[in-house]
Amino acid sequence: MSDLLNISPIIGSMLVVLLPFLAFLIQAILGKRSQSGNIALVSIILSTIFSLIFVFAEVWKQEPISANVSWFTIGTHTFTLGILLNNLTVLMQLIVCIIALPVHIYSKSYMKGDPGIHRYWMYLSLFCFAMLGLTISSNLLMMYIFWELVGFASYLLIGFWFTKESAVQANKKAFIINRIGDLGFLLGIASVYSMYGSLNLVELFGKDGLFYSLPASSDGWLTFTGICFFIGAMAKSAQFPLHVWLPDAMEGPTAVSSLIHAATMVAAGVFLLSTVFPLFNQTVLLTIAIIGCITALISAYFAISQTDIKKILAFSTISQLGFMVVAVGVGAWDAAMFHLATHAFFKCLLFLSAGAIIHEMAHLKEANKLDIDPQDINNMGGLKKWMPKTFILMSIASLALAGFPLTSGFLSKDAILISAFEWAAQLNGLYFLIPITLTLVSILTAFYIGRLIFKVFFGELKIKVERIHLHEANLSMLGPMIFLGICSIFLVFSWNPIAYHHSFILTGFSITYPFAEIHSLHIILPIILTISSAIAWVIGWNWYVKGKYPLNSGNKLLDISMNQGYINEFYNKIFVKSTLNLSKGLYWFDQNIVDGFVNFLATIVRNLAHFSAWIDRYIVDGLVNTIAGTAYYIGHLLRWVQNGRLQNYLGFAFTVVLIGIIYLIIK
Amino acid sequence: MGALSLLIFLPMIAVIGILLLPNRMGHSFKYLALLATVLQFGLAGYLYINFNGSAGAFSEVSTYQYVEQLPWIRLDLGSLGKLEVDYFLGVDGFSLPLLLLSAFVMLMAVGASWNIEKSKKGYFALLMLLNTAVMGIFCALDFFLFYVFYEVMLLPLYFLIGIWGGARREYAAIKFFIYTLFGSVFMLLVIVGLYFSVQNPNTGAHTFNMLYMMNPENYVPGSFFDFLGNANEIFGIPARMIGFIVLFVAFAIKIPIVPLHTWLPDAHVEAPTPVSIILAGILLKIGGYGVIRICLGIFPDAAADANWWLGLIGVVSIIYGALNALAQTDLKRLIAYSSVSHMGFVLLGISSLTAEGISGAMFQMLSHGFLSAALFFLVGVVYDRVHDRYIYNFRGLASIMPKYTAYVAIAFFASLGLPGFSAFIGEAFVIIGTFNAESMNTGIPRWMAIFGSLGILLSAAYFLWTLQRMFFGTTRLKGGEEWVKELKDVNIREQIILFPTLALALLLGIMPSLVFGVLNNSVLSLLDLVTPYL
Amino acid sequence: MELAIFYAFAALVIGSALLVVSLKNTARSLFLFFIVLFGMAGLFIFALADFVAITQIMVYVGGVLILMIFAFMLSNKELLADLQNTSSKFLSIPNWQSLLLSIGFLAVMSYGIIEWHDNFPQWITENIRQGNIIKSSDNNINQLGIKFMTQYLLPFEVISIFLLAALIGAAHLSRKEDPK
Amino acid sequence: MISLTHFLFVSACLFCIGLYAIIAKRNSIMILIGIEFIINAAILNLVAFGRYDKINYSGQIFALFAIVLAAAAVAVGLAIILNVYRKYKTINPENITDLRD
Repeated sequence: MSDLLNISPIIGSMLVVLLPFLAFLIQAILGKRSQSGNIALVSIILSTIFSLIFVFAEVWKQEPISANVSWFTIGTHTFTLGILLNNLTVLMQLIVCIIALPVHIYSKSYMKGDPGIHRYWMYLSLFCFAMLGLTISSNLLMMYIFWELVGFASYLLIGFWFTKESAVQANKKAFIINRIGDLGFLLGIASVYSMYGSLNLVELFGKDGLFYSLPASSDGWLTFTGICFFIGAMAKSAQFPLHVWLPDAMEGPTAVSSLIHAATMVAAGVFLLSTVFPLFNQTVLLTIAIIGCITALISAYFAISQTDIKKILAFSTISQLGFMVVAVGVGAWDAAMFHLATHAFFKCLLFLSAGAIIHEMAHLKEANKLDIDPQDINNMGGLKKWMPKTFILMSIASLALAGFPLTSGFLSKDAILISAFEWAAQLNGLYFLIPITLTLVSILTAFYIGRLIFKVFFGELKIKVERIHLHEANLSMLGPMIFLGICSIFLVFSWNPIAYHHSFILTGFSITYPFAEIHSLHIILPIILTISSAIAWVIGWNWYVKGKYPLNSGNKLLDISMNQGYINEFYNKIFVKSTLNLSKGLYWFDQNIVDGFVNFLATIVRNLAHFSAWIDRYIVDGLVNTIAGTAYYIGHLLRWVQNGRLQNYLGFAFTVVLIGIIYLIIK
Repeated sequence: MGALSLLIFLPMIAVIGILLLPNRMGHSFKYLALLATVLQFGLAGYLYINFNGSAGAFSEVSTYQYVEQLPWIRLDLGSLGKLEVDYFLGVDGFSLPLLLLSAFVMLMAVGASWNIEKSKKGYFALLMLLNTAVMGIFCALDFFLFYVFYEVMLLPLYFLIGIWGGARREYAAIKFFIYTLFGSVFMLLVIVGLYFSVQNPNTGAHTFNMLYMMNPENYVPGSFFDFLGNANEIFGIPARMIGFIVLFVAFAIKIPIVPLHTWLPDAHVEAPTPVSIILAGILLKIGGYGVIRICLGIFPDAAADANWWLGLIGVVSIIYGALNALAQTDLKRLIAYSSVSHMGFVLLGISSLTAEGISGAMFQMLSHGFLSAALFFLVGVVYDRVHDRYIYNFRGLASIMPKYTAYVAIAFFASLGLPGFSAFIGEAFVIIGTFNAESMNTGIPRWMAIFGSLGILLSAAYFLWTLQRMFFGTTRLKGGEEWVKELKDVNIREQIILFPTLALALLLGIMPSLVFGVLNNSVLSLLDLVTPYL
Repeated sequence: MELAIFYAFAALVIGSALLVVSLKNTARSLFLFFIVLFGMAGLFIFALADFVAITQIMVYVGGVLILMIFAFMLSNKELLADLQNTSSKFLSIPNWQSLLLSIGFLAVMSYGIIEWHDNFPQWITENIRQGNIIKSSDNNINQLGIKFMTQYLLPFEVISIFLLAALIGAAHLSRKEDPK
Repeated sequence: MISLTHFLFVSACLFCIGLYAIIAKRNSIMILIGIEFIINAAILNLVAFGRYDKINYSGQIFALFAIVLAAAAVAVGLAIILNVYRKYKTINPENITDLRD
């Protein structure tokens, strides 16, 4: 037993990564024979245990550990595979494990009876493998590999119901947009490699790393590199211009949405930014902050009027990711990681609750043979009556999302907001736009999540059916939700419900901010936020529960919000259509100009050949043929004379004689 | 008889066997061909295992292994000196992986030819003849010998496309033939020019030995292709640059580069599946191999001057090919254009003249060899069943052919550079190497890497689009119920061919050192040859 | 008067000869040929060759012609039918090439005769001057007999043997084949 | 005294008729007759010229020879014709083309 417990963190973390991979392989080989998902479940349980006991407990707040093996050598450079265990990576790994475990349990009953269930478990294990591998990669190349594998797993899971056209469109979109980010990441890697000659994170950013010892090359390329990595993070974390895939990705199973598109994968972008944080110079950081701010604002705005329950949550995810990105941008990447951790729990819970609701609505739809969208919140209402536990859990999560005191969200959101204000105070002027916008977004967040809760749980059920048998989700679904609900409370992260500084995550990172602390903000801001959130809820209550809805449906602003700012349409028109047209045009060019030129040459040559063949046949050969023909006809004529008839011979003889005589006479 | 000779002429034994056997024993031909290719693959594997990539100069015989050198043609030309042609074989880190690839792809091609019905005798005999020629190209170190194999290769391909091909086979075969011949005819001129410029330092006779051609000291001072201080010009272009360009064009047609690529879609589309596999899997690699071995090896100075243009052509090929692939409705044509795009990476990587770039290019060639072969085979699977391969005629194949869809998806994702598969390593290192070129001052700007990486994005677009359009969604086929009956999932034979191919792509992606281990020293020695001229 | 009779004979000869060659029926031709030969005999007489004329009648009319007619009539029926050639046309269509040739020859000969125009060779003018020409009062038969038995004895004998050989040959040729 | 020219002219006519018969007629008998015409034409010339040779009488003597020879020729010719007929069942020389190459 003591031997077993003596697993080193490195081996432990390897096991954490490899167990899901093993599960993936076994399930891939077994195929349809493994439908229970027990293999995946066991592997993720073991991973979680290992991650918690042998990795997190060993490494947290300790010196970073890393181990590398050489992978291959190109030229004089050796590329390695390796594991890097520091506060950041082990925290991330643990979060992934702890979120993945309840989702696995939840999926067991949520996905029960699906004909493609064996694929589901396979993909899920693949995702866990990739995501866990991503967290502990010691070099950028390896991280990139897992980064893309995560995207691939997400592609598979979004398109899980591959016969559904919208799902297939969505997964294609998700993968291609992620590809843009991947390119950024790849170019960033190439840039780092060409500047520092190494991709190892320890060698680059560790103590006395290359990054600090080598003089930075040109500032321009440094900015370029930073932007490249940020583009990578933008795509994964659904930041503003590249956020469009995430709402569509909700086509996947809800459990998947909760794990991948709310808690873990989308956070990978923030994780990447935190990992390569030293690389960012002021320009890049400002860009990051601005983009994050825009993202937070517009997605909160879009969330307000969505009717699909999952889309609301998706936009709220984007918005919260915007918060995290702003945190990175202002230099408080520890706050970003903190928010990442808290957000992972409550957002996962929100999705799982939404999944439970959708599950019931779908049952209702099937039982009564209705033609409704089970995800549309306009069809719901008053569910509190049937699903009280879900209501409570979802409310906790919503409060956490809104940043209500005593929740985990309060702590992390405060950390970001206050850091942002402090940062802006340092720089003054227009920089204040960012924290103020974030405050506004917080209030909007409270409003739209309030809208969701009110529309779903309060009032009356909007669809009229005779027999309503809605009931609480079963235990294997409810259990994970309860677990996540507990995790959404402040106690899990900090003993102090008000001051975020005491949370163990922030103390673990203990980075020094480039800006001064402003104490008064720590008191004023939470109060303002809480009060304004409460006001927002009161308004929401009046509008959605009391039915005093003041706006009519033709409102322009609402329309834009409904249609997600027409960004998809814009992209479709500008990028997709133009690329397709360009490709069609180029194909035309290829067929008619390039190949046409070749064929034209061929035609010219052929015509020349025909011409010369004509000359050959009728002029050169014609001459020969004429001579030959003449000889032939003469020969033929002479041959005709020799026809065996004596009289003819005689006649010819006399003719010749006659001609001879005439000749003599004439002569 | 050395191992390489055995490798080259093993298929010839099969050819003789096939030709001697009477037609009524038609079933035995494929077994004979299979036997030859299996032995060949085994032999190639044996060579690979026993290879140790010793570091040495690119132009030294000692760098090469399994060397066989026999005098072949010795002709006293009087005042013109002596004609010296050797039967000179040898492999280094560049040719050995390609030999292994060729042996494997040939094995695949024989497997894919299992159901050929039309005049089997000729078919298998030509296939084996092609096999010999291809192996010879990768082994030859004498330029004359190289040229002989290069031309011998054309003949069986012409007939294989022209006789066993699709509807427009004659057009495609002739186009392919003339394109390649166009390049190789001019190559012959350069070969002759080189012959008169290079002397064997031991005998003083002119020689076709490639290794001597790589060494500046062996050039006759004042000769046409003289290495240093060469003032010869044609139309104001230096003679060595002319030589480089001509050789490059000859190989670039094979790669193919963008303005000279139009033979490829036609040839690939019209060729029967096994020949498409060979075309994509091996033939295109000959172009890349030729550029590395001959253009860079013999004309390093010109290559160092011209690499900006090479890189540009590579980038144009990548993007142009990818955009064209996006516009295709014929699955086979789509893959053909994707080949153009993927081979553009090879050129870009080579032009970067960095260790990463050239290694990446080589890796990309190998990876593309496996993957494009697998892709063409997969197209062949569906074409065999319903004789249609228009993307719009299929929808939702995943529901009726799940295994096939899985194979296609894996092949597609492997081709679009999913990490874990070989294409990723190739493409990533081409991009990294190209990006790094500016740090190495090889004259390739970084924007080429950035634009080149767009190809990766576009490849995702067209592959995913095809996947979505053909395989996902609800099943709707042009042929209706009849097609549903015809479209059986992949059978055992097809799986036996597909599985190892994709497994190899995966293996290479996970353990690139399998290739880089033998390749690395050769890349470094090549760079040693080129860098002095940068 | 003498000339008129000569021309009458000449016309008879030529006219009958033309008929001979243009008639379809061979039997009729043969009888017309008989007239030609008689006419020729007459013309011989005008050339003061009475013995030749008599021989002509005896040998030709009495021998050759009878031989011809009898030979055919006595051989077989098919040949006879073939010879009678019951064509509806009375005259055979002239073969234009041969006609042309014949007319050509006639023209050439006529031209020659006109050109010649009694430019007698030297031996004739010599004989005329010396009076060594045959006169109508001469006894030709007597002279011929003497000449045959003296000056031309050898040719006479040769021709006799030749005639004998020819007759035997003819008899041999026309005999029936052996049935075996 | 009839002048020599007249005889020659009649003889020429007869010769031409004979020639025509030889070439044009599709009947062996008629060819034989044609030959006789030509021989007769020759004999006429002989006797006509023979008038001016009283010393040798060569004209008339050769005319007699010619007549005899003609008779012999006719006999042999007829025999040949009969044999030809036996062999070819025709006496039309058009159909007897064994000499053809």
